[in-house]
Amino acid sequence: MAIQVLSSCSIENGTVVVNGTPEYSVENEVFSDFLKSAYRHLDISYPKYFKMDKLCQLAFLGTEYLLKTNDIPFTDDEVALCFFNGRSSLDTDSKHQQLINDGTKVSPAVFVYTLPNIMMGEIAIKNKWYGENLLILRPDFNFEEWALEADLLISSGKATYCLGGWVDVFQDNYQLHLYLVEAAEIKMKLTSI
Amino acid sequence: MQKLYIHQAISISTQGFWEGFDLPELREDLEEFKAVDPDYKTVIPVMSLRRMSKITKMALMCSLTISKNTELVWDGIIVGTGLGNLADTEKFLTLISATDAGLNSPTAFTQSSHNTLSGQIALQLKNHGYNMTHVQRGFSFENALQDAILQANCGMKNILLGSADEHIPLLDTLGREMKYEERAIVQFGEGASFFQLSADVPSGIFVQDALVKMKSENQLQEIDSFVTKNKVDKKCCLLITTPDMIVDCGMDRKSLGDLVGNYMTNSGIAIHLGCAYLQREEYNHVLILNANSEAGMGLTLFGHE
Amino acid sequence: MAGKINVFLGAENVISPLGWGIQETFSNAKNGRTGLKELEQPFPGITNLFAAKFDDASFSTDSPIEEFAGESCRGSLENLNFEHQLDERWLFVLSTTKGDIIHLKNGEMDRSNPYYLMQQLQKELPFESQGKVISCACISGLAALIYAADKIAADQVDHALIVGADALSEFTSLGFESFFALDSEQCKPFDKSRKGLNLGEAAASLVLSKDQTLFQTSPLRYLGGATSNDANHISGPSRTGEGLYRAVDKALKYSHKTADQIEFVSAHGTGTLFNDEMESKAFASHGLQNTPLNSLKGYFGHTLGASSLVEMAMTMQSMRENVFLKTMGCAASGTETERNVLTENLGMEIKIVLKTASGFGGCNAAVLIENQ
Amino acid sequence: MINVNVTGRGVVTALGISAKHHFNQLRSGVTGISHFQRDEQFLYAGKVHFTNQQLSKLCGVEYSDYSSRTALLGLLAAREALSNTILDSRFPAAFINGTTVGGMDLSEQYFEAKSKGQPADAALFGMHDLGANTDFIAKNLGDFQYINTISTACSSAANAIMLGAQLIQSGQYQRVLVGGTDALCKFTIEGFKSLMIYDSELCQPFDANRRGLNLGEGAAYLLLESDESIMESGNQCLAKVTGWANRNDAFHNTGTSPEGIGAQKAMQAALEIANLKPAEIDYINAHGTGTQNNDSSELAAMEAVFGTELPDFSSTKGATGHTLAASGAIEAVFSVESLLQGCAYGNFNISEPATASKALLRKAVSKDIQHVMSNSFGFGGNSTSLIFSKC
Repeated sequence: MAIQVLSSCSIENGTVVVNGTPEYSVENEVFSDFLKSAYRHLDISYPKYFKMDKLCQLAFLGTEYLLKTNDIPFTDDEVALCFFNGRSSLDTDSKHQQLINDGTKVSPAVFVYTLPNIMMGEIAIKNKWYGENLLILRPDFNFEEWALEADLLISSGKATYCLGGWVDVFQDNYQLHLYLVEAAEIKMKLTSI
Repeated sequence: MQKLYIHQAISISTQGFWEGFDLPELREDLEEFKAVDPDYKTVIPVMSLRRMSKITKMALMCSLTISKNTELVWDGIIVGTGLGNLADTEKFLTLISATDAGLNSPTAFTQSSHNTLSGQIALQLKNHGYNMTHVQRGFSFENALQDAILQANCGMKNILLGSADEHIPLLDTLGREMKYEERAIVQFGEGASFFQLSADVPSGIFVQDALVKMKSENQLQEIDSFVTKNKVDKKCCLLITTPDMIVDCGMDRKSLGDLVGNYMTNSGIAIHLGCAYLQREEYNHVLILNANSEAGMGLTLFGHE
Repeated sequence: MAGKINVFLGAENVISPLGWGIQETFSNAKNGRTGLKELEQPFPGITNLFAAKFDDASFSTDSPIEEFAGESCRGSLENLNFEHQLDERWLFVLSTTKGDIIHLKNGEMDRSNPYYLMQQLQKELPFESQGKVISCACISGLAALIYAADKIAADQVDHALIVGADALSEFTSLGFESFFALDSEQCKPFDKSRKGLNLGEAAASLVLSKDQTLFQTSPLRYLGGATSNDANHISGPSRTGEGLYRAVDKALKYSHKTADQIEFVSAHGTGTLFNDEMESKAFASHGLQNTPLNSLKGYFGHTLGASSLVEMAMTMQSMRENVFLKTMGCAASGTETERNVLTENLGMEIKIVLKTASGFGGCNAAVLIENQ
Repeated sequence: MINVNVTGRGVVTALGISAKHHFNQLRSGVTGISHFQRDEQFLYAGKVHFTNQQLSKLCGVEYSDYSSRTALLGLLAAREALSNTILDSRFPAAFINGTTVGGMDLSEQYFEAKSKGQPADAALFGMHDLGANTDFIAKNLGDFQYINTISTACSSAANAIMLGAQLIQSGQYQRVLVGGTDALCKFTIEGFKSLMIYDSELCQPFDANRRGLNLGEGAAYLLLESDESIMESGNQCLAKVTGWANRNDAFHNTGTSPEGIGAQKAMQAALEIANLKPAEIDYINAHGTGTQNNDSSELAAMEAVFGTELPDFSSTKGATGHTLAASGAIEAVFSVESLLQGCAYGNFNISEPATASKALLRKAVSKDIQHVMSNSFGFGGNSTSLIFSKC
């Protein structure tokens, strides 16, 4: 079996590209400001967004931009989330560690984001998706290898669609490549072959 | 079935340029099966001639000569070709496989298209009608003829139908690499045949029945029922376009391979030959048998009034 | 999902403060010992912590996790028949939530990345295929197990070594403390008076293979497994247990089993009020309220990314020895739905076991295994 | 009068596989054209993102170095078109395939090896002849009594559909599989580059500043059935083929006449056969390759046929690339989906429209659609127009 891409979204260097077409772009905006302006451009209201850490915000943005182009009526458990990520939650880990090093009281609101899989939780909550979750850490992104994992989730019958790809955040560096894929299988009842 | 009358026939083959229904003297001891070039300049402008490959020249020579003899505007131009413009294809393939070729000349590319023949004919004749090219291997011409019958049934009156295939030395090389017998390689042929068909004006010779079947359990039985259905008697000449095909049916028979060589659309020239036999009234029918692939076969029956 | 290819699992191993190796750990647990204790001044800034921690003297480097996780892997591999080629048909998976996070204190970013830990562990392994790190909070271990089993079933690999490891750190201790999720005494999973969890550190490993003969001791069979999300809250479990219910539901489906065929449940059971309640509800929804169940957090504390593999390894050992461990710390079942929580060790011959885990981010996992 | 019913359809392009998938992609404005590397040069093309090995697997055939990509793409799409239909029936089936490159990808390997002085494998020519590709597809689908290949450049598949419709209407066959397939290959890429009409950027059909086309690859097939055949197969009628015509521009071998005479004649004749007035056409899926020449003469031809009140129209080549022989069938599948889902597609990448007409759709529009016209024009002046109507 193989998979086929339904939609894609890339976010890097202040530009959101959806299905190959630039959707939103700003120059010289620091990452935290970009996360705000790109959210505003989406024109949705989701106050929880502002509680998230940068990794979750980026993953959330990418998912929202990607889903905007597709109005597939997903059932609540047919979308598997499968993410590759490079530097785990180290960006928020450092914040938590800094509080410890400074002897300041640590914050549960920070600590909860010291797990990289939280971004899948945020996406699942927003979309009411109860499907499979998988997060793999690796130093870089390779679409073919990701497609292999997505293919496995779909071909093993665990999901009809797989959403995911690469989300990586560390300090002011960020990169996102998300894909929504489905099976490229054709269901047949041919008996003459 | 709508009767289709044959008014004109022109062929180019290893036997030379052949126009009309008079049976020429046929040599059966040929050692070479390359089509003999006629004087193309009589109908093709010299400027265009220079860049044309042999298959285009042959097809244009036949079709333009036929068109010159008539005032008719074709309702349809239908061509069958097995391998199309091999020379141009080879030329462009060679060009692009050379390392760092850069920008290539487009001539070979644009002429390599299989429908160059039908397109060039329409272009030369300024014909805006139906224009079709069939390329089903050894049945390309049979399928083109089937299309002509279908279009006649749908109301077309005058149809230009033809076939063409060309030989390039690469075919011999490939034949040797594929361990073909030397005699078979020598017999790789080429040629073109074009016909003026009319659905409403009788000419004496007509297509009585045509059948192409890709799936046939028993070919001999198929031939038998076709012949019976069409009330074909012993006064029928069987023209076989396939090498090594043996049919024992008590009819006179001839193998086209020995006359014009083997090429995918040599059933075109078989029709021309059939017309000549019918013109001489030696036979009541001519049946062309093409069993070019293992399972499939084509049967075309001609009669005369 | 196990298709035509059967997936077997065995060569389980645990390295924990309760014992060095699965035999010692299991025997200590069977004898009612726990690895949990009151630690005085375990980290600067923390005066006391009830947790399971290795003796600092056990390690010779500044990366204890590398040592105890590596030791666990070596132990697992020792239980294999080595005439089998170790080649690119092997998959190595590390499941961890925080890896070697202690180095973050000194700003050593690279070493703090779980991927680094995997690379370090891989150096000691006799096969070279690129290892994977799965980090899905507290379900990491089961997520890795399911991932590896699916890869074998899909014929992408033949064998997999999976190891789960997390260290007790100032980082996580202070974090959980800030949530008021810690019990300052022995945790009491599924008990009426439960107050919270204890943290711990450990490593556990096991081997999955399509080939039974790889194992020196007869392996168990992996039936099926699944993950799912609560889609409810990132740090609190769903009140209804919806996500866990669905994970179990899917695991049953992929295993071609029904809930009534489950004879024993190895639960997550952290000892927090909400988690245990949520689990009970989810199990009850499957009609499992009378199925024997335990939580092993009372022996090891919550070892995060390692926990579900530690518990899986221990449960496998139980299935081999026909002894199922009591829920250390639980005196009387106290969740809303009446449950058959083991409060004494029980000798039973069990064929099919359900193992579950739930974690932050709303994730849940369920796996079914079978004693052949 | 025998109805020509469309009862099955299958498609594969750079956008992916299956008619449903393509409809979602087109309505969402997704393009399959990507920037990819080929022999150290980059180009925009609509490449199907499956290797030949993957295609073989998807088709359920054993992978072979001697199976052409064209044939594999074709088999995959044909499988989908026949997914609900069993071929062995009392109605003998016919198969008409359109292709221009056939096994050119394999022939190229032979020439490449030769040009490097390496031993070249003659067996690579096994699928050079176009009919061999058709036979490969047919053989893997089941039994066909009639098998034919049409090669009239970019209108090949449209002509295959036309011929199939005529076979049904004339009563000769009750069940005909029609369509076309073409794979990307160096031959056509270099060919269009040599003509200097290969856009090095994303192509912009019907844009004032269009620069040329991007090639694509793919395949699509329709299953056509008579009413009688439907009674037996139990298939649902998805659409009807009601109009068809092929005419010749007779202007230039590769270029089209400024007024698009061949196109005009084809559209007019198709309307006549469908017995429709121009105003009854709700949407035109134009040929719209993105070359200066094609788009301006196609616009002129449409205006000549439809007057100033053009029906909504767009080119979907910005999503798939120009898939040559397959394009007519791919766009026929899109036309059928358009009827089924009540949606006219948006044209891709327009910054400055080449026409003032509002009829050029820049975004997908939902509306009731009764009749769709699909145009395909090719080298050699070959011009074909098809009309699909609601059942």
